[in-house]
Amino acid sequence: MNTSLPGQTSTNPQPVNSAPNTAAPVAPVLPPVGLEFLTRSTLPFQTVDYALKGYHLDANVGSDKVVAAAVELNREGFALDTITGVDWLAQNQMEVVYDYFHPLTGLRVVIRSKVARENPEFPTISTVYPGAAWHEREAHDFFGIRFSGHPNLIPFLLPEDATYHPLRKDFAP
Amino acid sequence: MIIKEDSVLTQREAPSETFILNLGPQHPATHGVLRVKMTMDGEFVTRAEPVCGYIHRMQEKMAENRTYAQYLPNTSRIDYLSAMTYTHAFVGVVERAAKLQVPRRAEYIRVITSELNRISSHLVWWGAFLLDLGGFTPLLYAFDDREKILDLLEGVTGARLTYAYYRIGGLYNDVDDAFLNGTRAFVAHMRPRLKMYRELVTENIILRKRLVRIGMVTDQMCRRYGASGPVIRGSGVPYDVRKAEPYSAYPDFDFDIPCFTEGDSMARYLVRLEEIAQSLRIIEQALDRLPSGPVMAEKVPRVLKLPVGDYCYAVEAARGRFMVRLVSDNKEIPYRLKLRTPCLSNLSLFEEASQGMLLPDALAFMGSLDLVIPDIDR
Amino acid sequence: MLSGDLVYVSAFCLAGLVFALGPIVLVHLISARKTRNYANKTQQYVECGMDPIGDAWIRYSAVYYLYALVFVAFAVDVLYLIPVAVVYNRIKELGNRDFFELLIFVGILSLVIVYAWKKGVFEWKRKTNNS
Amino acid sequence: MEAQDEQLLKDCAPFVRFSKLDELLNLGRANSLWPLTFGLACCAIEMMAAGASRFDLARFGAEVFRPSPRQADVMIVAGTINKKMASAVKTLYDQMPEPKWVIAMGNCAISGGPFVFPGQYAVVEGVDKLFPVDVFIPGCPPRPEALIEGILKLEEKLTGKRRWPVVKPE
Repeated sequence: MNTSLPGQTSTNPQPVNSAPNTAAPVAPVLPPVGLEFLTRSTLPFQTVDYALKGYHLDANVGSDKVVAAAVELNREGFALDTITGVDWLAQNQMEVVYDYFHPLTGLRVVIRSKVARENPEFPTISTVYPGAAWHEREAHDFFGIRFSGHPNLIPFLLPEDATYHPLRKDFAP
Repeated sequence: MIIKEDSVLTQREAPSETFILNLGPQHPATHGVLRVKMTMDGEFVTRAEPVCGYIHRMQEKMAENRTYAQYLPNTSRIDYLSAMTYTHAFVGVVERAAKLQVPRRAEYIRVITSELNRISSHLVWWGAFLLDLGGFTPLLYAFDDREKILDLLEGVTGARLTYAYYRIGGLYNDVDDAFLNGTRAFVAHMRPRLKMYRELVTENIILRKRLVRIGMVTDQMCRRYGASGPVIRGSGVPYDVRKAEPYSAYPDFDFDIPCFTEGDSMARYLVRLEEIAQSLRIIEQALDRLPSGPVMAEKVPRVLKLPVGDYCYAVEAARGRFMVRLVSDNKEIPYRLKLRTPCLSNLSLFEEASQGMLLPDALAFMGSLDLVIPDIDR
Repeated sequence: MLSGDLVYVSAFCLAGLVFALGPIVLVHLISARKTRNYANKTQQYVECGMDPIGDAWIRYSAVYYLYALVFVAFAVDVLYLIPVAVVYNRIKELGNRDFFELLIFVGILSLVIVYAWKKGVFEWKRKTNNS
Repeated sequence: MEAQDEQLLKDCAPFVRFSKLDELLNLGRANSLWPLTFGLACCAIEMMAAGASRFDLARFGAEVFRPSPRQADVMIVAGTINKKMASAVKTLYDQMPEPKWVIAMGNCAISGGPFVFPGQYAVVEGVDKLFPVDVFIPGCPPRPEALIEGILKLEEKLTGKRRWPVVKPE
């Protein structure tokens, strides 16, 4: 039942309902464990000072390469943390930040991408990470970012008939 | 009586139609205002689609017109059962961005109060979960113990549930001896109680019949949905933010991550009960090695302006990984504050995992996910 | 003698009638006529706050009816046990014969459980072909 | 005849008392208020704590929490009312049989509480915007003792007098 994840081999199967005292490998701050996937990766990663920023790797990709990044990180065994929309009104840009964490090595990776602010459009990654569906619906609720290919892009937290996007900087109730 | 052409008279095996059951916002088992639209075929769930947003309180919108100090009380109202850990994340991200050095004693007290809060949260879950399964008396036992924790925390923070005890740079006030002795007495009192809970409830055959092999969640499903906390630890992956991304004073303590590989509701149940024992261990170690000294950083700027950029801070809340992503543009209010809450990801795997389940099993499965609905809606 | 018994029986029927209809009349006299409502949803039968989706008149699977039949069987069973309970152990010379008769009666009736078990009522087996 | 009647009334005064039937009913209702489990947010946990072992609501007859509005007397609105939830709250209020009362527990139920700020788009500022409220319990969340005081206030509203001592801060 316990399929081993790519990257690290996971713990051996335990008998039913006993409490094995296996602790997760403590990820030292620098250099973090599990960086070997960098050699295989095609994404423009820069290492970031974890003590200041809170994540290890950061990559800035175009909006079309977001799904490719998701596919690669899914292959490497990463889990999707969250999808954050940021409305840069001054630069007239809409940014989406994809956070990933690795359940076995504790590595933290951030993929960010920017598009024009008028009608922002991103390809959905819910085909790769089904958990992303809700995060994308929420980003659509708050910022009006359309995720093409999303199964049901209806309001998630706002009422069903909501057409306003409250977290945009120019939102007036 | 109009006989439809595919009526039972003409057909050998009449298919029963599916109907949509609204496990609506008002339901005793949802412990809040979660609505699940369940397409049912008889007693079996063919598709369960959670509908959220009934308690959406604009936490992230409020962050954009509150200074850092003003936003503190909000953090304990996102997941009010583990309010300390949520305040810890928000305060941590601000300290990380402002490069503030929190004194050692404050970090230790933060660990003690966070672990006490984790135990009180697991006790509420344990009482409410068994209430869902039909057992009425465990709730009274659990709340009786929980009141002891609330007395301790109330003595120091002044609040029972929504403490805004941590401040940017340290703590609101120092703990007194009553708190320290009371905590030691509580740890001594809680251990035999845990043994009693195991005999009274965990070894009960009815509970095992309701939970073992019910609500199977594989580690791959946990990873693809981003589930964390007891959900992923019940499926064989020992992921705990206190070990994976060590923060505050956790590296100083020696504790284990309870992890079971079955991935059923029983595994998640046992992980949480085992976690209470581990939290007691951490509290004991922290009490023994509590350093003296100040509890507040020396120079905390009155008006805090954080350097431009985005910062993250993740903590292990009672329900899983809670991460705060702060985007700052060097003003006194944050430009954008994203709250990554564990319950949203834990619930997102409910739709796929509950297909083909019996309705009572789906409710037991939802109870084992330990959801706090304002945590999902924020 | 006959009239004595008649009075006795009619008194019993009257008491039963009063016992049944009494609360209905009393409630009608005392309780309020209508309830305040702000979304005129008083008549809605679903109590979760949301309007029901779809129609309730659909074809349920047969397992529900079988479950109800098992209940009805045991309801009737209890009906016959009440008079037995009244005169149980009254007639000394019968010894414990009445106990065994009771046992046989309940035993035969519990065959319903065996039948239901075999037909898979308790496993809620789905008979639909779109399972 | 009158003198004898007065004398008779005076003799059995300690045992016989005449009052309206309503007062008798209200006395019964006041001491067995069945709350509707309507926990929305943080106040719900304090409501559960009030119903649990230490702050026992059973002492006041109010520990039977009914999930269905049909069997509830009082609706304790414990938490924030959201605009998406407002229609559901009104529906539940309609489905409660008369006589029914509403206790607004916590600042959110009284006036939207901490979630009222310029540009807020989702919170109904106070339950009394939806239907009349009988007792307001301030606090965020109010302590279980405050909820018990609120229930006693409601009992006082029903029967007109207060059976329990009023706690005076010393």
